Amino acid sequence: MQTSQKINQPVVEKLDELLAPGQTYASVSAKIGDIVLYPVLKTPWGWIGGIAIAGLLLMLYLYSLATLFTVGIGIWGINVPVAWGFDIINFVWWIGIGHAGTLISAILLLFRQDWRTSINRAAEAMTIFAVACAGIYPLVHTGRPWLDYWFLPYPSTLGMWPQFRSPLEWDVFAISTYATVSVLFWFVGLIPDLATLRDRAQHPVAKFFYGALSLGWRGAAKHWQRYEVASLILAGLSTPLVLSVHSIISFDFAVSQLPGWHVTVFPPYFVAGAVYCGFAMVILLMIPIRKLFGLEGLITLKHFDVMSKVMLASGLIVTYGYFGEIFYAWYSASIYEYFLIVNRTVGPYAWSYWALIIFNVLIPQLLWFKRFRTNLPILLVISVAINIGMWFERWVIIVLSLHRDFLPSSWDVYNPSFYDWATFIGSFGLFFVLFFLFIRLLPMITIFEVRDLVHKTAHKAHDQKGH
Amino acid sequence: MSKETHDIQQNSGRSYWRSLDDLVQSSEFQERLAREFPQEAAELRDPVSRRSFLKLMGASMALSSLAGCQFAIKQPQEKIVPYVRQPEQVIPGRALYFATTMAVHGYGIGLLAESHEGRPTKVEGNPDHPASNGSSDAWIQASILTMYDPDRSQQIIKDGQPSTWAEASAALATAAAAAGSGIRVISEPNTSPTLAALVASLPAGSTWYQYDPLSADNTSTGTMNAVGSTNTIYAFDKADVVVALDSDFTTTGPTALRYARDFASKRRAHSAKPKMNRLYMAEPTPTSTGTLADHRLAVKASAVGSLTQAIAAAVGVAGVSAPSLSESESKWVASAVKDLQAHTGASAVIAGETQPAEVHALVHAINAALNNVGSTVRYIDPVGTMNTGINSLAALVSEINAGAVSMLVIADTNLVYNAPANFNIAEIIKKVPTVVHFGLYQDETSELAQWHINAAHYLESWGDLRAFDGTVSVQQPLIAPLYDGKTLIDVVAAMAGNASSTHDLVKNFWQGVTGTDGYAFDKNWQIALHDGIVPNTAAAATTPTLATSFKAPAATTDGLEIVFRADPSIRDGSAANNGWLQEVPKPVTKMTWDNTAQLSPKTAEKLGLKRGDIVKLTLEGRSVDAPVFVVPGQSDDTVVVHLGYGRTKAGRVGSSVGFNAYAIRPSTSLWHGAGVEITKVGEDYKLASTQMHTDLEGRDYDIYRAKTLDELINPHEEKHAHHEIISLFPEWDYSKGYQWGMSIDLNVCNGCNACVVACQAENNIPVVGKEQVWMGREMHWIRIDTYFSGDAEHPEIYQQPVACMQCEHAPCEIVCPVAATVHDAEGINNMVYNRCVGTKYCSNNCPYKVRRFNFFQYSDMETPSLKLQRNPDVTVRTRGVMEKCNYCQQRINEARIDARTQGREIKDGEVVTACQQACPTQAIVFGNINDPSSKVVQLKALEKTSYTMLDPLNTKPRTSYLAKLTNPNPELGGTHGDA
Amino acid sequence: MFKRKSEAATAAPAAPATYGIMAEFSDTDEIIHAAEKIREAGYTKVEAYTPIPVHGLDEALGHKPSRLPWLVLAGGLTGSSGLFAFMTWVNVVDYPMNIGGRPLFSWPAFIPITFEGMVLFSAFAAVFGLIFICGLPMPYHPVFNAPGFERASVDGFFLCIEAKDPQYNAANAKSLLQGLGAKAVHEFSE
Amino acid sequence: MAQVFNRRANTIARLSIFVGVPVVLLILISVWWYYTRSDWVRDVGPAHAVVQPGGGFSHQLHVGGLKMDCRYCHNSVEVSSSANIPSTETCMGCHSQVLHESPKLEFVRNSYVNEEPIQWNKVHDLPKFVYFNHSIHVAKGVGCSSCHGNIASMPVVYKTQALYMSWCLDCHRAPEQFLRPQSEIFNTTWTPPADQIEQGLKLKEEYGIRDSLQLTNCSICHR
Repeated sequence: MQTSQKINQPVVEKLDELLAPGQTYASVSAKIGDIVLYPVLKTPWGWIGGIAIAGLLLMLYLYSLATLFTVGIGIWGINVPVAWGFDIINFVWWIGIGHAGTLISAILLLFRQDWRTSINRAAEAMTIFAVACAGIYPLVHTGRPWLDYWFLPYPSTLGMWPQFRSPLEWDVFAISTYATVSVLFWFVGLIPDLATLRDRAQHPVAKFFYGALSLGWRGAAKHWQRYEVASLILAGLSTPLVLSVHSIISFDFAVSQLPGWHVTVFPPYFVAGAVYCGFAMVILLMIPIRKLFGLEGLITLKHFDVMSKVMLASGLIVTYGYFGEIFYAWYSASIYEYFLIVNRTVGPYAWSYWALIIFNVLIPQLLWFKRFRTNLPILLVISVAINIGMWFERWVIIVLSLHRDFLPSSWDVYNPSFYDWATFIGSFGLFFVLFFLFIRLLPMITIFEVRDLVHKTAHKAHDQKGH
Repeated sequence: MSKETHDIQQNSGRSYWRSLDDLVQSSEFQERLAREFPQEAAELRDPVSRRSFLKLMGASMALSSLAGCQFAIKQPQEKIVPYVRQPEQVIPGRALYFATTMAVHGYGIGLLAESHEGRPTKVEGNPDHPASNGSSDAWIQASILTMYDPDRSQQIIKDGQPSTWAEASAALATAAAAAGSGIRVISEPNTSPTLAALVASLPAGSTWYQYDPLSADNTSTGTMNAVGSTNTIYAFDKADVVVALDSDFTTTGPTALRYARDFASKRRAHSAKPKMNRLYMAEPTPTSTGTLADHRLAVKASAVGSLTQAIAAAVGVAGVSAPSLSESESKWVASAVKDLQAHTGASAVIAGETQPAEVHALVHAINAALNNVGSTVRYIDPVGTMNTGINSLAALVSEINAGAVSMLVIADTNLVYNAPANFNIAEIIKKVPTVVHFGLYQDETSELAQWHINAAHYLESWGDLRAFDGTVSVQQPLIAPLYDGKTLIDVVAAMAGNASSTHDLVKNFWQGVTGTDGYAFDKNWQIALHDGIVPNTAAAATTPTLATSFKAPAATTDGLEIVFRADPSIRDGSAANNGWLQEVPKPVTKMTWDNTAQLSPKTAEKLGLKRGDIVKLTLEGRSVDAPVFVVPGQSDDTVVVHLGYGRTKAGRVGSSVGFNAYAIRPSTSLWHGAGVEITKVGEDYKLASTQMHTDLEGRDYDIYRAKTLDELINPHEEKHAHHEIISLFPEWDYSKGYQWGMSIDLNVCNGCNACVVACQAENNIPVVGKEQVWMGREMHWIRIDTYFSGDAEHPEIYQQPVACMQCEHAPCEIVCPVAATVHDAEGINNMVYNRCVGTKYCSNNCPYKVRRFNFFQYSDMETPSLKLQRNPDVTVRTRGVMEKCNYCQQRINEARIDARTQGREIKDGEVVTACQQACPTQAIVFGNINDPSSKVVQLKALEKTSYTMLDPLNTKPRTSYLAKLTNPNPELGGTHGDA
Repeated sequence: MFKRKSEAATAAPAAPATYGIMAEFSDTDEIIHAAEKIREAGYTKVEAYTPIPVHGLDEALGHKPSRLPWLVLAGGLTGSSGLFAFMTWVNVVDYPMNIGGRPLFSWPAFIPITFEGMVLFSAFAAVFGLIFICGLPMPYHPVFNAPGFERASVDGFFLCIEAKDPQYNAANAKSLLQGLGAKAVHEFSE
Repeated sequence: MAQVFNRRANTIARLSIFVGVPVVLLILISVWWYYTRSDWVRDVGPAHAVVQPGGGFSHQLHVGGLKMDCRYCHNSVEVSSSANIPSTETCMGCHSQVLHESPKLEFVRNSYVNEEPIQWNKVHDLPKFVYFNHSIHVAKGVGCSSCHGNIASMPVVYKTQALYMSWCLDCHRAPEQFLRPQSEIFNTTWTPPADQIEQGLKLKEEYGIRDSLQLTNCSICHR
């Protein structure tokens, strides 16, 4: 009795709280659940407008892919020597964005970071959709996409198998595994919330929909115990997985022998970069959503503050990588490595290298100051800058290494074509259509974990107050 | 549906060809080809717009069914169409080779043509023929494509209406009879004895003019003035010192193949005591031969005269005074002369056909003074007509103006396009009552003729030609004329009222000459056909007497000078519709699909022009717009333009490509002249050059090694200590069986492109068009990289053929996810097109960037005649697959299978790659590196010069290079001209 | 355990029998305390239903720790060893090829895929193992009949003594539960 | 609280997950398997005999009955990649005397007179990127019937092999299973002896056939 009353009365207000004061089990469940459950006709205009625009972009995406299939890969700007362009740049960029989600939900779970609770669901969703956008690129960047199934090890009448020494083949396994595990992990996390929705829903259709998805979860103590074991295991699996995925993608380059690709530091440096722009994207998504659905109570400044710190840290690792590359170029005493840096800094594409330095190294230094970390408009700008910067990083790695490699005779330039841009911009359509559907149909914050947070906060407050 | 149409749709690939014999003779098929006609000119060059969206959809489906029936539920039923009567030599699936002859500037080059079930697919040089020695060049290699060109004229036309040979021949006879002495025939130069005899049989007074816009008139006139009516033949295999005065003797003219071979033979420094000849070259713009020079002097074309005069004076030619020369020029002349005099009897001075007659006259005197005559310079009775240039055209024009011409037959020469601009030839031709045009194409000139008679390609024709040394070789057809084309012999015979076939005419003529017939003749006839040459027909040697006085050549002109030159690829423009020649990167500039106004860096700077600017060139009041291209090593104050472009009626490929330099080429300055004005009218012209960067960036040792002969003989210590690179993995065992390898001698490669086009013909390499080349998507499996080293004014110019290196540690293979490129047991890096998915990863990881990708459906799968040309032993690649050189795998397999069915080993030299076979200087050697006796092993063993490209990467290439060597004159020091 | 539930689910009895008695508590401490007491009172067939995982509750109810980790380990081993063996077989036995001069058995190149296989199969084992062990999916369950049970997924902490319990007696159970501070106690049928 | 689902839902849910999903997968896989390997899709077997123009030509009659040697018509099989389809002339070689008025042979005579080739239907049709060479196989002890079956017993020829790449590889990996002495190459009814492997290995030695690492190279068949 005592405690229950304590819970229902407001606990003492503290700065940078993870929860606005006065939250109860019921209030948070209602707050988050209602976003999904209230009637179709009451859907906010912001959401409708958003998905409409995204839908248009998706059309553009489908159009450019259709052209790609029928006319040929030549509609892109690629050539020899620059045989990879926007396709692989955007593939790596999207995959990178995905990583923040897994990191938040898995690694922070292992580290028992409470602040993950109100953002991990959306971040995981972002992961899955980003991986979808990324995964499409390697499939369509081939000259004969209708034969992509040759990447899979299946018993064919040809008696042929894939070539398991190729980093691209590693990608096939890494990305498919990553996508699968992310979806499973996400679904497991959803089960108790779906049950909540089932129990709160009024409309029979909603009840049926969420009821079926929740598999009949009823919160039995034994289930909870198994459930927590499973989540821990999945977190334990996802953590090395997420590290391996971007490492393997970095192998696409590191395993080759091109100056600027053949770099041993790539795996950690790619992973850090992925986290870097992943968090930027989370912030980018959270700031408007928080406004749109009035979630200030659940996603507080504290969240943004902590995420900014993570960005700053990973940003510094990336910066270290940039200086590392310059150092190797000098230390290797290889004319090719040396020329690579010269070409990056003063070559025809120098502007992109310096853009990378500005967006990825200089601007994020603002995050040292709390007043920028907690100033959402500025944080929004910084996040955009970081996403652009990380895109330029992939551009620099891929295009600047390819366009001037060993034989000066084969040096050439790369100009992205209309279809390069259309496919890239279109992929945002796919991403946001999925994301808008997600926030309308599924709880974008893990309800049961927030309830748990309410409980913890209450008890902390209680312990501090009492006796 | 006609059978042929049916065949073409039902059958693709090899089974289809079996029906060829029937196809080519059937009129329906010819109509089908005829129907291939009008389409947008740009389209053929632009594969994207070539097919409509839906058609592409279809194409990709079709191709996927090719790629292992992925989409088709079941394989479609195919037909096999065997012969009705099988010719006895023909064995389906095996190629036959026939000797024939091609005319270059009218002189015969002996060839062997490869024939698959009756369709020629490739031509090679005839080893027994003096003019080819088994080599060929890009022009010869590409001639096969011209034969299958769907844009060729396919019927006889009278006043714009289709007609027949029956009508035409009748009309010709009557017209000729009516014209009587008013008959004039103007043709490209032609040395056919049969034709000459036939022309002689025309009514008295009728004359045969020969006109060639690139004619060597100057040479013959100069020779005439100096030593009388004779032909000059150089023996460069005996010359230790060669002075070339604006003479690109290794790539131009009917003697080029022979001269290249002879010259190269003196340039190989493989022996323990290496010796090399020394080449002094003075020329206005870098040529293939110029890149071989030890001392290359870039001078204005008009300055070459003074140089010659100076040499003449120095070697003591009577009555020649030394002109005043610039410091660098006199230095060059002095040391050249010293060298020449040190090698009297073993030196040669040669002048280019572009230099005025006076220069040639002096050259004869110089050679005489150095008593090279008889050793390195030989004189023979004249072969062919002396006068085949501007003079003969001028004569014809004056005759027409005088109204003496009532019937004009214009044969194989496109006067309206290539006559000097000031002749206004079109108007003149209109004055002739009866004009008959005879040629492969309906071109600019045919429009003016009442009659157009479509010519047969040389591979479709009987005939006979004489080589530069007079040797006669018979031209025998490889295939019945695809479009019922006629030969010039037919036309002239018809005019003479002689209706017998070309074959009979030629055969009868020689029966007459030899005075034999029946078995005796037939036997020799068969031998001549088989060997490709008629024995003992070489012209007799003469010992002419040298003139006593010589005119001094004109002095160097001041100011900007315009220089007209034949285009290195499409020459006079007659082959402008040949995609292979349009797309092959020109030596030095690497330009494709365009000609340019070439300027030296200094001059460009002076005029404030840069690459890609568009300028208006005005000469004698006529002007053209041309894009600027800056060429290091070109003489200052010189603008070089190449002839052969700007055709208006060449066909879908060649029309409206480049600008027409003939339009400003006056008869007064055919090759170079002063008074050209140049004004900028635009900029940013799209120049499709295949090489953007020509500086080695200090990577010489890894990429292109050059040393002097002296450094080779007594090497000072190597600044790049060669350290052994170890591999973490155990090495694969290549010690057994055939292990193929290649050695390329950079020292004799002049970048003539013969290998590039030969490879294109052998391996069904598609033409992609200017737009795609501009995007960096050219498809050539072997390319010639050009580098400039030293200062931009007097650079050394390096030419380096690069094809797949067949690395033993192939970086491309490990990164392919589907094992589409793997190594075979003989050390070749296989590229399996039908397995390729097209990730392009292999290309990214290839340090040599020799892989080529089909970004679109580049190979034309639709035009029937083009399909006929394809090599049936090589897969025609589809959209989306990678491709690259595979050491002519098909030739290796054929040799291996033959050897194994006969239970023997492959002999060294039995497998010859297409590039190796074509190479005029034999720079490419291929063979089994496990056979210690093979030539390639001996070359790879030359550790002082033999190296592999980028060896720090430890890719272990199977192709190695022999370093470039120069033999500079110590007096001039340095390693390049003027240094 | 699973078996019994499935019976409950599939074989529908004629008349709705009593399933058990359900008591609602308002927070974690109460329910843990209550669970301990009821166990002391000798009840065995007891289960709690809570909106959040309550630590210590399953010990209080005497649940044994899960066997899930072993399942996952098995999955992981199958995945990794299976894929590594497969790649070795393809490259060494089935179709040996000279790829860039590397040895047939170039095991370092096989590691990434081996690892991914391990993760994939472990994850499958974890998720489907969880669903299986929990006897899900079970959209119908008698406890949903309990009045106010919809709050079990929001803010209600429920404790249920099942009728199968040998010493089950509605009256005693009810008084016991109310004594433990339950807000509401209801008997409910299957 | 009211139940959202009735009791039967449990069964349905479990069935669909633990039975439905596997069954669907199984069906899909077996459909694919049938599609890629069935005789139907590859036209293998008597059911898919390919009728030729004129309808009448019978290998059974010519080879089985008249005991004609394969090489009489397919005369380049020992020297060329292509075994050669006989020209009309070859047919007329006999049929200008034999059955020279038979209406069934009208189309042959027409072809001969009108110079119109007969369009036979292809039975064994390899993709265009496969470069099979008859001469080397015949020279190294691979008999006709190993790939073409017992032609002598076929009134109308049909495929006895599906000609998968993996099928080619079977022999290129272990030729000894199929090799036969030179005398038996054109014997359409040849059956392997009991000790085929032993014999085969001897022949492999004798013919000097290379090992599988060479014979399974891509470049052996693809260019």
